[in-house]
Amino acid sequence: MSYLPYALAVWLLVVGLYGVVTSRHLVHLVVCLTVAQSSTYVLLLAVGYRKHATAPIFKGIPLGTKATDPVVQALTLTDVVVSVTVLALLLAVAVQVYVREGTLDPDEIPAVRG
Amino acid sequence: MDVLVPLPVALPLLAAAVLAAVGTFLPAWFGDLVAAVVSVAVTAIGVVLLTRTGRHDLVYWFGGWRPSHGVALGIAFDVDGAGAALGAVAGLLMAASVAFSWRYFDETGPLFHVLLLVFLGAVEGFALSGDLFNLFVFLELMTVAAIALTGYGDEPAPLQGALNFGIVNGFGAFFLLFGIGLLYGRTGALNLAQIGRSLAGGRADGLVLVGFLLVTAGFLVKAGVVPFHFWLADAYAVAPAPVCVLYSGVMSDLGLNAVAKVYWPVFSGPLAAHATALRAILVTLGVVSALLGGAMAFLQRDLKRMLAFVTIGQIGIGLVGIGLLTARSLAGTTLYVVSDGLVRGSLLLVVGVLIRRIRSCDELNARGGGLPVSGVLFAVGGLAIAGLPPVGSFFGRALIEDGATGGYRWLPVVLTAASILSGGALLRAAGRIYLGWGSDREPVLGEEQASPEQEEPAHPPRGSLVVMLASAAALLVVGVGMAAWPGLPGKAVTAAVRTIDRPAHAAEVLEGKPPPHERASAPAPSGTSIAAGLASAAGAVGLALLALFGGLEALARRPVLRLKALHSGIVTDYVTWLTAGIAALGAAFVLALR
Amino acid sequence: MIPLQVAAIVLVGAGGLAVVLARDLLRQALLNSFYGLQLVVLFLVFQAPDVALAALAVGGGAAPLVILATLAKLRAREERRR
Amino acid sequence: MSARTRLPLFLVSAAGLAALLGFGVAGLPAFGDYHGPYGLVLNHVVLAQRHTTNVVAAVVFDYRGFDTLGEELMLFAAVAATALILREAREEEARQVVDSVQSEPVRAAGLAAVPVVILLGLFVVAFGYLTPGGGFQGGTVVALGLLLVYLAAEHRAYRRLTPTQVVDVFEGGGAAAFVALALGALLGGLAFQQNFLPLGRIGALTSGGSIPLLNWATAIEVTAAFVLLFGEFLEEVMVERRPG
Repeated sequence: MSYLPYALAVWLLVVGLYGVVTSRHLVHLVVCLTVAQSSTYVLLLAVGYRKHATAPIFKGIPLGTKATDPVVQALTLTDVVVSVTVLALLLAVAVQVYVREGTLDPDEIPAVRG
Repeated sequence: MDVLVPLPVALPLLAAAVLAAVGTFLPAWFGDLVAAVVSVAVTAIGVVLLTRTGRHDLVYWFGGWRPSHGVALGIAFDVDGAGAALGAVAGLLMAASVAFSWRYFDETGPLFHVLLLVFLGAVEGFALSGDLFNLFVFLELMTVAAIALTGYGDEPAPLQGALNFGIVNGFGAFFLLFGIGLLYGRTGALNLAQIGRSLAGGRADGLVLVGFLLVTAGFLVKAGVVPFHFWLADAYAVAPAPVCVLYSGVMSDLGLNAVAKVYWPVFSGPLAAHATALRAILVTLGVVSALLGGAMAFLQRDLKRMLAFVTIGQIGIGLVGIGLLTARSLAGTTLYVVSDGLVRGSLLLVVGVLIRRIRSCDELNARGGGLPVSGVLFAVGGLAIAGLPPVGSFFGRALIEDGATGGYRWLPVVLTAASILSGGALLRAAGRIYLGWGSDREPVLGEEQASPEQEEPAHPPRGSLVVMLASAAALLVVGVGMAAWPGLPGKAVTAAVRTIDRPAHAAEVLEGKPPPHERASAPAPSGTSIAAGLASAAGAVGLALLALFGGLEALARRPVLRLKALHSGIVTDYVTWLTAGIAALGAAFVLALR
Repeated sequence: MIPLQVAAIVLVGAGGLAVVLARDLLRQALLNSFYGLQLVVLFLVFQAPDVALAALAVGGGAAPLVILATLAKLRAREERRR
Repeated sequence: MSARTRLPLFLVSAAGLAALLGFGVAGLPAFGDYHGPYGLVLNHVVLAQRHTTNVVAAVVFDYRGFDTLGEELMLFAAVAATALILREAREEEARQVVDSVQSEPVRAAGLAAVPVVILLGLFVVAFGYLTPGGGFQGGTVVALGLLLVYLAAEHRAYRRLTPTQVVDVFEGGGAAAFVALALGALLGGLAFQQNFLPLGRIGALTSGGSIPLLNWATAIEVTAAFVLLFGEFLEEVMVERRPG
């Protein structure tokens, strides 16, 4: 039971991968990519959690109160920003692909290959 | 702390932000000027840093947060010889690229230079950082800038290359971050030296193995090692030539360098007992990359795509050097990737000249249509890629090959075969394009890629052509001429000896203790490696001539087509290969390293 | 682990699966913003309010907006093609 | 690869990957039992060293401020790139724009919400280093508030409110300010990004040295970045809705 949060992280990564691989539309694919990325938020925050601890904000609580790890929270903040920037960028490229090629099915987009 | 250390990152990023803020109010040449000045400055700083890393690393704590009692509170840059050299190379490639693109695009807004500068800053940060999460940040910054630069077309090719780049590299970064989460949960540290010190006492259990797998896989995606390489060729085929210069010359090399940069301080402790098995796995991976890259390069007609596979092949040879797990072979890889990165950058600029003149970089389309000067540059570059002694990268390859003792005595033969394929591909293209040899029909090479719109050939002004060729020549001269720097191999080995001395390195980073100074020497290249180099060059020429006049039809058609069909350009396939590759590599780790 | 945390974990696991399995794009976009809010709850019970706020602003605001705008664009373009 | 070979290959690999990841996470301390040194030390020293009650903000803007610098530039570059990619393709034709909301009461209610949301965002920014929040979270909220103008009022009003060139200046300027503050310390003989301002009284808005400045620089950049981003995507939709 005490490994459930880590199992969730594994689950989200694999499920996101599954969504990407089976996707037939680039917008769908990019959203699945963000689901896979959310696995890293869960893993980082779960790793830094401590039982019976408060958030690492010492406003109105005495110093030395048991608090969760602030570093993983800072890392996750960065990760959230990464996620939204990559989402916007890939969707912009997808819009362009659609305007030029008229399809967003990964199997049908004209491609350089071979 | 050396005040120069943060500048290679800070200058380009500040310039990018300022240029974005005020660029639209200023004339177009302003962006060129800023980018040129910054990249030259970054190159100069890189060279100065390189000269200062002779006896110790340059450790820099951002915000002045030095570690207290061995616990790092802030982020550190840890500049060693390889990092400083790659940083300088990145600046030089960027300078050449900016000079080259001065009149290259029909129109550029300030945003092109903004993105180039961000890319440069990210590259520098990735080369110099000594903090695992900070590496992730700069890896992502590189990816974000690169997606946009890849889509910045100089020809109306499909944008699918940019998407494949973003999606596959995105997953690479998630795997890396997952690995970071695992390691942080075990050690409570992000500084590479501190993680390593914390892991050193323990054994290689599941967390360490999987952490190593995920972190390495994240970097191997960036480096373009088989089977994580699929996105790379698509991105090159689409990205403008001046941008490919940066990808090929430094981005892939940095991914590779990161593997060594993380393995030695972090994992070499717990994995020390399994060095034999690990060596076998990494060398195998490198050999497969080298051979597949060479073979695929030989089967291309699009020159940018050909150079993409040449890059993959050469990164494979570099991975062999890292995978042998000795200081000498590691030094060999550093020399090899630095020198050949510059040569590949030069070749891509020559391809850019071709694109600018005849709007195509298709080998068969351009038959007999090249400038003689570029032909000379291209042929010299091809021979350098093949590894002709005593040209630049030869010394690197010799260190790798001479380090292959014991059960690895067969390595020179295989690396020679890989070099013959890569060099042969380039020389074949040089013969066909610049001398008009061979025919302009070659069914085995397949259809023309990325068919450009039929446009009139452009006749760029003489002045801009001179600048373009001069920047290509400059890169070639530096890359090829590195061998003339006396004692360079010895310096590289000295630096590598320090890299692999984990406890001393950790004490240097975390406590500021100066490392023991021992000057190592590099043995002169052995007869075997000289013979291998000569055989590679001769073989490449022979293969090129055979292909041009003997006909390619002799090649086994069915396996060739099957190999090419794997590179389908479909991103869902690539993600499947990525998953399969990680699962296979992980299975190998778990079975062999326990 | 407290029951609230277990509940949030299970919900997020189901929410992620739902986003991936939704084949209709509009439906997926809505499920995705719902998933974003589930993550906010998870981060709160993990005692990470800063991250929860960021996830709320991004997962509940910015990301769905960009996705919906993209879908609107694609739909309008498709209609014009016909 | 055909879809029929892709799925089995993926499923086998994904099962292997899941097993590997499971093998990896099994080595972690049980949920809640973590006590690594990094965060533990910071939780104890931040108040004394930084006078900042929100430890996460101190980590983001000071101890690991260099990560944040990279992150700022990432947002900046991604938005600049998105604008580049979208503008490139957009046809340069005159646009007649249709307002999205026609109903007057909805419009009035929406517009009334604008100042509330923007104030909320500014509040989240301002107290970000004392209580949960900060430049990124607050900046996003402010941008969403400005976006309400678009949703409730009309496209033209949004464009008037956020002319692209001005937003560009703020976006680049915010990112530049972040780097420039870091370089400023260097010029003063300190380490890159080292604090050079008085730390102030614990719990006050002026506490934390350079953290408030970095916080506001971030807020400006993030607001501008999201305004630009929303604007570009909405413009894409508007181009299509033009009659004819």
